[in-house]
Amino acid sequence: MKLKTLALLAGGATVLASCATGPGGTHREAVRLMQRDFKPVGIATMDRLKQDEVQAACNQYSNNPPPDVAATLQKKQLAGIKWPADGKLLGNWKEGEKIAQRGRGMAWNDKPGKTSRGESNGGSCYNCHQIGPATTSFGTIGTSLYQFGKARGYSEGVQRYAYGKIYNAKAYNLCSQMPRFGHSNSLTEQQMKDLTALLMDPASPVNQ
Amino acid sequence: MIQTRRTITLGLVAALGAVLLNPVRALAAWNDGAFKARSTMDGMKALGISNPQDSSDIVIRAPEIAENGAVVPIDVTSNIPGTTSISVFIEKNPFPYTGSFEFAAGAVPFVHLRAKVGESTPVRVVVAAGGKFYTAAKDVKVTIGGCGG
Amino acid sequence: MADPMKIRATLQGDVADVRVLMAHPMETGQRKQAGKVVPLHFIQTITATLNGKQVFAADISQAISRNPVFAFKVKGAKAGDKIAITWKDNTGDTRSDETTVRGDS
Amino acid sequence: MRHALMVGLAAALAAAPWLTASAQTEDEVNAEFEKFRAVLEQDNPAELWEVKGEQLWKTPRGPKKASLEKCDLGLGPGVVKGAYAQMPRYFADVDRVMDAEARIVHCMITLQGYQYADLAKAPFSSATRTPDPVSIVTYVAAQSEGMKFAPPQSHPKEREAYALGKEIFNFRGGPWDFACASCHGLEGKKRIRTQLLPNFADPATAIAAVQAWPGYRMTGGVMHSLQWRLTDCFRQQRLPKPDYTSETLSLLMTYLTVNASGQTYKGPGIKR
Repeated sequence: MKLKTLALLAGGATVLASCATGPGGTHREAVRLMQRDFKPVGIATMDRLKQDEVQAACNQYSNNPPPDVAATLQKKQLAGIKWPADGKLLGNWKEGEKIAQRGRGMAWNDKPGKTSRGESNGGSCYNCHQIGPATTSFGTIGTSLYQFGKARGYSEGVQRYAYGKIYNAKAYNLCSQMPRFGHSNSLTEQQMKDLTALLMDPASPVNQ
Repeated sequence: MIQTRRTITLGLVAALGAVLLNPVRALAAWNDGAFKARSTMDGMKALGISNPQDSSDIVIRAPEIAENGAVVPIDVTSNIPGTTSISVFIEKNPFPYTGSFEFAAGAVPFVHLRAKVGESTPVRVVVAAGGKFYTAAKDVKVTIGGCGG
Repeated sequence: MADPMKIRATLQGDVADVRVLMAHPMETGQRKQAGKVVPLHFIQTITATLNGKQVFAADISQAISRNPVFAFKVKGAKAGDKIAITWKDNTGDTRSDETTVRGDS
Repeated sequence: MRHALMVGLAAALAAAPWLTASAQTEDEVNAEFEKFRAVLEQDNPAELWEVKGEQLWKTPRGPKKASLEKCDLGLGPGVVKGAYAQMPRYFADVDRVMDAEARIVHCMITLQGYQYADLAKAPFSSATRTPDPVSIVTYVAAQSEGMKFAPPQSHPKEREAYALGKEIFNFRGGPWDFACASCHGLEGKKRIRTQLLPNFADPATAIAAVQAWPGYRMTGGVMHSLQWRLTDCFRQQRLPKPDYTSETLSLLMTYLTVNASGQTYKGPGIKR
């Protein structure tokens, strides 16, 4: 019982430990220790432990930033999206399906833009989303994308939203759990077009 | 499926059947031919198993859906009097014949084992008892899910 | 040298429930390590005796899981009886261990 | 094979409105997993490493030819019973919080004369090799089976460790902006693919972070400890790699174990 109380006290906030430093101080100390204790492996270099302003804000506000902070940062993220120069947003949904299924890339043994097996990076989409009807082993962290285009219509505006969200989810929802695949150079422009087609091509199984 | 096997293997009874029926260590030599067989049928043939009768007195306990194909727990109990051996075939594995378990007088015809199962498959069991063969099967589905990392 | 087995034999009435864990890689000959195929390496035969008399034997393939686990039951056993188990693999390596049957707990 | 999960249920799913069908069958599948998990736990190959670990603990080894029987896991030199359930904890001799494996490695260095660099070179199990500290921590953990997790929070450094561990748990970084909490701090029964994601920040489900570790992993048939599991989390987060037995890992373990305080430890387990 006593332990439980202590755990609750400690868990309630960083109160006990950080009275000297304040919550921000605890965060800074944790980051300092991580930077001391971690070593780079291959493409996973130490700069990955340096938070950008989005990551820092989401940590600072426990993923629930005040609206004005969110709006300002989202605007900057949106402005950083590189739209395809040819103006075309839809690639090949069949390729998109493969990218959505694959979950590898960007980790210790992977290469820039390639997995350790030599494939192009995956989008890990099914890890978190329901997408095509044939795959029943989908995750539920993200919303269901089944019938994405059919439900929203196939307009260019929706295409832009889909492509933009894949490129930089934080431009639309600052502390989304979804990676910024274009912003982080995890996926190529063609791969993001293929994924957009998976969601937006009327012929894609997603929209049947 | 077993029906077709029955007709094919029928002729081999006399030649090979006797080998299996000695009570203990009947499989005096590890049966290379049976273990290298690519199908359940060929494995049975090499072991001299023929004409197995379907039997509800063989109880197979195995997961309907296995969490990890690397370790699939299988329990086999034979309620057939005079059982001397239990043989296990994982039909869709590259080499279906997985093993034979022999019981001397006193041993209860039961075995628990854990096997690698490559894909969803019937697990077929053949029991030798009183000079005859009996069989039962249970389907096991194999899943390997998880994150991409 | 092969690592020891862990054997448990517990009486339930006059039946000894024998459970054994074996430390063995059970290599299928399919697995690759650092680009090279790891050769077949698996237990082929197992025998078990009760007070020196053989009661159980098995011939197995490489499809048995790594670090094999088996259980079987011996009727007519008494507390204090000796259960001995021996395995032999395809490289000729072998290991024997024994345990004493324990009464109902 | 990877996404063959529940493929056998495809027929059922096609026949029914598939969201509801999926929810039902998912529960059934999990019930089946649970049932056979219990079968597998009954005879867990982890016991082979308990035996080996006990031998390693008691045998004089290393350049100093000493056993680990003078190693202080927090309850006094040589006391193993119950020690694992009460770690991580603060150790004055090193002035930091240490988890069980970090402490064992510390003892191997100070008492037996091993070098950290040698122990840290390949600290995790492969198909053909289980490092000694992994066997030893399996033995030590088994001596807390059936006890309640009770990592102390009385020393200021232990409370600080909890607070720092919480920050590490929530730290978002790397190219994909992931934190431990991205998967394991979510409310509601979320999944990755079909894997349920227990919320380690919630005391009701936090036990899942530390239960069944050290664990025999069916994939590959190897024995792994929490040091390995947490290190692998950072790999999946696409972050760099934490040093073996580093303070960062002990801090994170403090956060996870304190959240599980009061829950019963079932001993070394079996993992998918």
